Amino acid sequence: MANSVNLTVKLGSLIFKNPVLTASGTFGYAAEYKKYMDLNALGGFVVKGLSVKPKKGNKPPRIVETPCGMLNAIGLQNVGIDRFIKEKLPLLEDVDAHIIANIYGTKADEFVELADKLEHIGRVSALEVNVSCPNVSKGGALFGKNPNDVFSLTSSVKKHTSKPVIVKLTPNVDDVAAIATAACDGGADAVSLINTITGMVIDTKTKKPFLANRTGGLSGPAIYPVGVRMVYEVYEKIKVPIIGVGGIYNSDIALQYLMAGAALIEIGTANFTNPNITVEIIKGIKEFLEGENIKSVGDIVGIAHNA
Amino acid sequence: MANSVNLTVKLGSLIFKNPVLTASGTFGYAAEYKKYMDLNALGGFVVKGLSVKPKKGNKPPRIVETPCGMLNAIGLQNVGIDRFIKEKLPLLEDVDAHIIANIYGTKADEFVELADKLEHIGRVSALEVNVSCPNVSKGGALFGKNPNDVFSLTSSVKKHTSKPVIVKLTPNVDDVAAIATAACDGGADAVSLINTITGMVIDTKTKKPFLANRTGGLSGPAIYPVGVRMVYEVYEKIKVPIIGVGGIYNSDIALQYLMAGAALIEIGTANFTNPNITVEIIKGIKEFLEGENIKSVGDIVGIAHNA
Amino acid sequence: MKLEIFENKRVAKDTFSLKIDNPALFDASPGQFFMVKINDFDYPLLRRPFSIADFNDRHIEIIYKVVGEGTKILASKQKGEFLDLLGPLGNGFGDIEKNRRIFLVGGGIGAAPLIYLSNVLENMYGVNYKAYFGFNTKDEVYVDFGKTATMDGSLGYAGNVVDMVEPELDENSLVLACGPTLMLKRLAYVCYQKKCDMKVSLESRMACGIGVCLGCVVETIDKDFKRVCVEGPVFDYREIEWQTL
Amino acid sequence: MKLEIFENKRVAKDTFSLKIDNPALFDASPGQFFMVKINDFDYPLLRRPFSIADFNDRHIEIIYKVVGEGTKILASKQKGEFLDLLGPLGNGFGDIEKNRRIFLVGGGIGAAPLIYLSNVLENMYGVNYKAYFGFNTKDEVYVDFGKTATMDGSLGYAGNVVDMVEPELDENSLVLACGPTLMLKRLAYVCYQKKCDMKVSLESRMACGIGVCLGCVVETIDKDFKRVCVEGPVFDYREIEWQTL
Ligand SMILES: Cc1cc2nc3c(=O)[nH]c(=O)nc-3n(C[C@H](O)[C@H](O)[C@H](O)COP(=O)(O)OP(=O)(O)OC[C@H]3O[C@@H](n4cnc5c(N)ncnc54)[C@H](O)[C@@H]3O)c2cc1C
Ligand SMILES: Cc1cc2nc3c(=O)[nH]c(=O)nc-3n(C[C@H](O)[C@H](O)[C@H](O)COP(=O)(O)OP(=O)(O)OC[C@H]3O[C@@H](n4cnc5c(N)ncnc54)[C@H](O)[C@@H]3O)c2cc1C
Ligand SMILES: Cc1cc2nc3c(=O)[nH]c(=O)nc-3n(C[C@H](O)[C@H](O)[C@H](O)COP(=O)(O)O)c2cc1C
Ligand SMILES: Cc1cc2nc3c(=O)[nH]c(=O)nc-3n(C[C@H](O)[C@H](O)[C@H](O)COP(=O)(O)O)c2cc1C
Ligand code: FES
Ligand code: FES
Repeated sequence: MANSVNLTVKLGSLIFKNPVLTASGTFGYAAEYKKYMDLNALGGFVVKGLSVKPKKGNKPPRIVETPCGMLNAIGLQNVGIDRFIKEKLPLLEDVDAHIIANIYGTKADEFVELADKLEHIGRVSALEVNVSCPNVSKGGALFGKNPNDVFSLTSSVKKHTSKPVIVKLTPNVDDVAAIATAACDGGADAVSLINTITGMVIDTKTKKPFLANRTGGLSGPAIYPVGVRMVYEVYEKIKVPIIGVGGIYNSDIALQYLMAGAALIEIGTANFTNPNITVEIIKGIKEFLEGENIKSVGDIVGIAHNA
Repeated sequence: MANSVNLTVKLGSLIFKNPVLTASGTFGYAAEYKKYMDLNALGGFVVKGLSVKPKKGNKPPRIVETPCGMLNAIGLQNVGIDRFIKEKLPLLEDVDAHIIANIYGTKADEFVELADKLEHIGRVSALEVNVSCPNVSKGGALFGKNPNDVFSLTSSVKKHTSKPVIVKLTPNVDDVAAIATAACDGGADAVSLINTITGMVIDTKTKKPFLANRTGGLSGPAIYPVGVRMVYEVYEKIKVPIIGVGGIYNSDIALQYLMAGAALIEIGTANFTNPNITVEIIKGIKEFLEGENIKSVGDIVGIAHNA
Repeated sequence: MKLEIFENKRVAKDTFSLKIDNPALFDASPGQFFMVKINDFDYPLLRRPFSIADFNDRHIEIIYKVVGEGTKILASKQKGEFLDLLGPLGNGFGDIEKNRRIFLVGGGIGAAPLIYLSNVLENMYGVNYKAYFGFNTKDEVYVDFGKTATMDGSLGYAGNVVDMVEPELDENSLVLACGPTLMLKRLAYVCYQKKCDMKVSLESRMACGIGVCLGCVVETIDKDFKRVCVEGPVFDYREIEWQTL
Repeated sequence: MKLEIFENKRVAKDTFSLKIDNPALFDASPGQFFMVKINDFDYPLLRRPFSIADFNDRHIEIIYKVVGEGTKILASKQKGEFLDLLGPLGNGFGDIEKNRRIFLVGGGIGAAPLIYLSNVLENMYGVNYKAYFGFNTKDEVYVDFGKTATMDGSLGYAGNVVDMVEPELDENSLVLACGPTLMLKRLAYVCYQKKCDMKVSLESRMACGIGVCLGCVVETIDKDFKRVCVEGPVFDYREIEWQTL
């Protein structure tokens, strides 16, 4: 049976050895996981969101558990693009998996600057543009909620990079397919969804929001039905590959995303509970395909639409 | 300690003996629960969504479990307004708790017709207008996603009823506070939120969406952080009382909603697992207030905003 | 209602018998079911429906198959732990006309409620019946009466239980059946051809079990929906729109 | 890493000692912790951090207090069941300078890691130390060495453990402490005044325990954030921006 199943996925010029990536912010700069699993087993990983300058992030408490989920308000703490390139990337020299840089800013200029800085870094295979951040030039409303913003941001970044550009969408919108379409019109090579759903927990002892930032992003298995639904919706509207993310905790949920239309998937919060989960999910996908006598993982992408 | 805590809540001219209601669609026409609990213990109950004509609902499967939640796509099956008034209401003759009629239609006219039919039914204390339904005159987009639709629907209903009008909001929007504001501008006496979050589960065995309707509404504890966040957001923008609903499974979550700004709360999915949960939550709220030496439940409404 | 577990033991492949102390506060008819809360916290979220496999002064018995997460957790419960049961719910098989040739036909875990039914038929009604049970393999068999069919021929009749019982049925027969939907569909077709009566216990995804969520409906021939938890789980097979199952 | 439970028994009010078979695959230093998966399904979602209360060839011991849902479920686990542990994690108390007057100061469940620390100090380093433990009441006490303070005076010194240890401290003292944040804050103030050293084990909400989520940070005096799970849980008290706690 070995090698009988083809798990490879193409995204533009890139070939991923399997559809499983890790989600930004849940896998550090990847090197941290070397102790716990074989990084080479992965299709790739998306590193923690990078900004032009190092960012300190929000005050604690930053996380709180919820039923089958958690809220986080890390505030995008990161070492900044320069230290990332100088200190973090070299640790991954020997790793045979794609590295995707997740970038964000508060103005379009910052995104462009990040794209420029990464343009000649061969080790970085693609950019994932996190549009779930406040657009300071528009009074702080999220870039990702407005199709025009997403369109223009995507086109700006595209102009400054030759790498595939993935636009990561927020679920906190009326119509995610409209935003995805705007990203594609702007030239996105793929879209990834979903980022976290905004939530709040109140500490009834102190009678205040639990998180210092008040609200946080809901992730974990609780949200997977929302992610699957959005991937399904977007798949009907766009032509470029979709990367599915949100609450993937086991290979059944991973397969649901693929069947809904995701060509690749990202595993986030599940890495916290089980640092080896990605490897187990790859195995589970392979076994499913073998059991069903399906030759290539591509054959099930979007298959739920045939119903 | 008895009677030391004041649990009553006022909504317009109505007085609720405590802030706990049941959510539409999760409590039948209420009489079903007589066997399992004391209906008189409740502040009130919102009955299953009513339409002008009886409605058959969607094909099964209609429900599926998810991590700490469930999806439903009942399709608003109901006996219709006339049979409700003739057959179901009389069963509640002896019950001392407010009955709120949840109404919905596919055109504004239908909502108005329902309001008219209920106008002289004294047993019904208020109307809850479910705007999470497709507006046929606008190509099927939900009423509840468009502030103008919500405004005009609310004002139409208001013109045809003297009862308090509660507008029930969908969470599947960019900016729930904008929709809430539109409802208030239209004359809403209160808003309730949240209705379910749209989701999908795919059956990997059949490779099809599990529900016959494909998508369904996510409810249960999984969604409570989203509901609390939305109540918190809306509380800062409107003056009328908020009814908090979504994932309330115990008195701690109930208290979170109150502290976020809800004057009343509705319990939904939790009734399925524990038919007596509403009574337990009322008890838990009372004990909390006693323990904290708080005289009236009104004193904690919105208290998390003081932080 | 929290009741103490008296015994929870494996009786066949992936199949367990769970005996729970009977508080003797209520009666239960064959075909009725309980909604069982799996853990005393909110996961898994929904209660699971299980038929009554036996019911006497001392114990309520449920026989269940491990098929998913809930039943897997259930299998790990030990004597002395408590389980929260809601019920008995549903209509049950109801009154049985004595002057009929009665056939109990069960498939797989669907044989469970027929065990209690057989006890009641024997002890309360004093009527005769024949029982036919179908399983995939010998390892799965957990009933010790009636005739057995196995798909792989490892025990009894080799093949489908419907084929085994078919020759026995005629216009005077009353079939009382429970099992996988496909088996029941075939059986319904046979009964239709043989013009015999059948009461059939159906399964459906349930959230509440008490008639309020409208989640568990099946389509009936008059193009209406009926709730399996209240109007069922036992239906006259003529009511059901079988193509929709 | 799934390890078998050897014992899980109540040792004081709401307090349990959990002994787990030690596979002898790794070493562990005092002050390090494990991330424990409570159930073998996804609820509760996150692992819970617990310090090592003892560590020997045969067992890993954790002493925990039932404070919420996770610890409540943990208390119901039985000998023979398996628990999934990730660790040992964090820095631990590190090397201890022998020529200091060493004080272990623990509050409530925070005394747990100091038990293992005391064993290592005695057996490996052969150094002397004094231990002071504070509890609310006598019922809560689960340590059998050192001096005890109780807030209600039901055992030992009546009052706060910080007040009990304060007179003993001077410039040559090294305090090794763990306990509730408020107690540690007071202790930090005392150490600051007495110009003595202190290493303190902090608590923080953790998602990953391995440094990747950035959820567990504490603010340091240089206005930076440090991860309790990697740069801690043990910190030099001078590093910490105590007002933010
Ligand atoms: C009236 C009735 C009586 C039943 N009696 C028995 C019995 O005596 N013995 C027995 O082993 N099984 C019985 N079942 C089926 C039993 O309810 C399911 O096998 C069980 O719920 C599966 O739970 P799980 O968590 O292991 O599976 P999962 O697949 O993890 O469950 C996920 C969800 O789907 C539901 N579900 C899954 N399979 C079924 C099914 N076949 N029918 C209904 N809901 C399902 C679960 O209740 C749960 O809500 C009965 C079902 C009904 C409706
Ligand atoms: C490094 C470290 C070592 C610890 N060592 C011990 C020990 O030896 N014995 C012991 O009894 N406790 C210890 N704790 C505290 C212990 O982790 C919490 O009491 C436990 O997580 C509570 O879980 P719960 O599900 O019962 O509580 P819940 O309140 O239901 O938990 C909800 C969430 O909050 C987290 N949480 C709640 N309280 C705390 C807390 N005080 N610290 C960190 N996270 C918390 C939980 O981990 C969980 O994610 C330690 C904490 C840390 C950070
Ligand atoms: C602690 C944490 C930090 C995150 N940081 C980022 C980030 O920096 N950039 C980003 O695009 N998404 C970030 N995310 C979102 C995840 O990448 C992912 O979209 C989301 O968590 C849903 O997936 P999951 O349920 O599998 O975790 C973060 C999520 C978590 C839990
Ligand atoms: C089975 C089911 C049926 C529902 N039917 C209705 C309905 O008819 N009208 C309505 O406004 N909301 C309906 N709802 C939504 C609930 O009233 C509630 O807003 C939602 O379930 C969130 O609350 P919960 O998490 O406590 O269930 C339904 C929910 C469920 C689970
Ligand atoms: S399960 Fe809720 S109506 Fe039948
Ligand atoms: S718990 Fe994740 S970084 Fe410390």
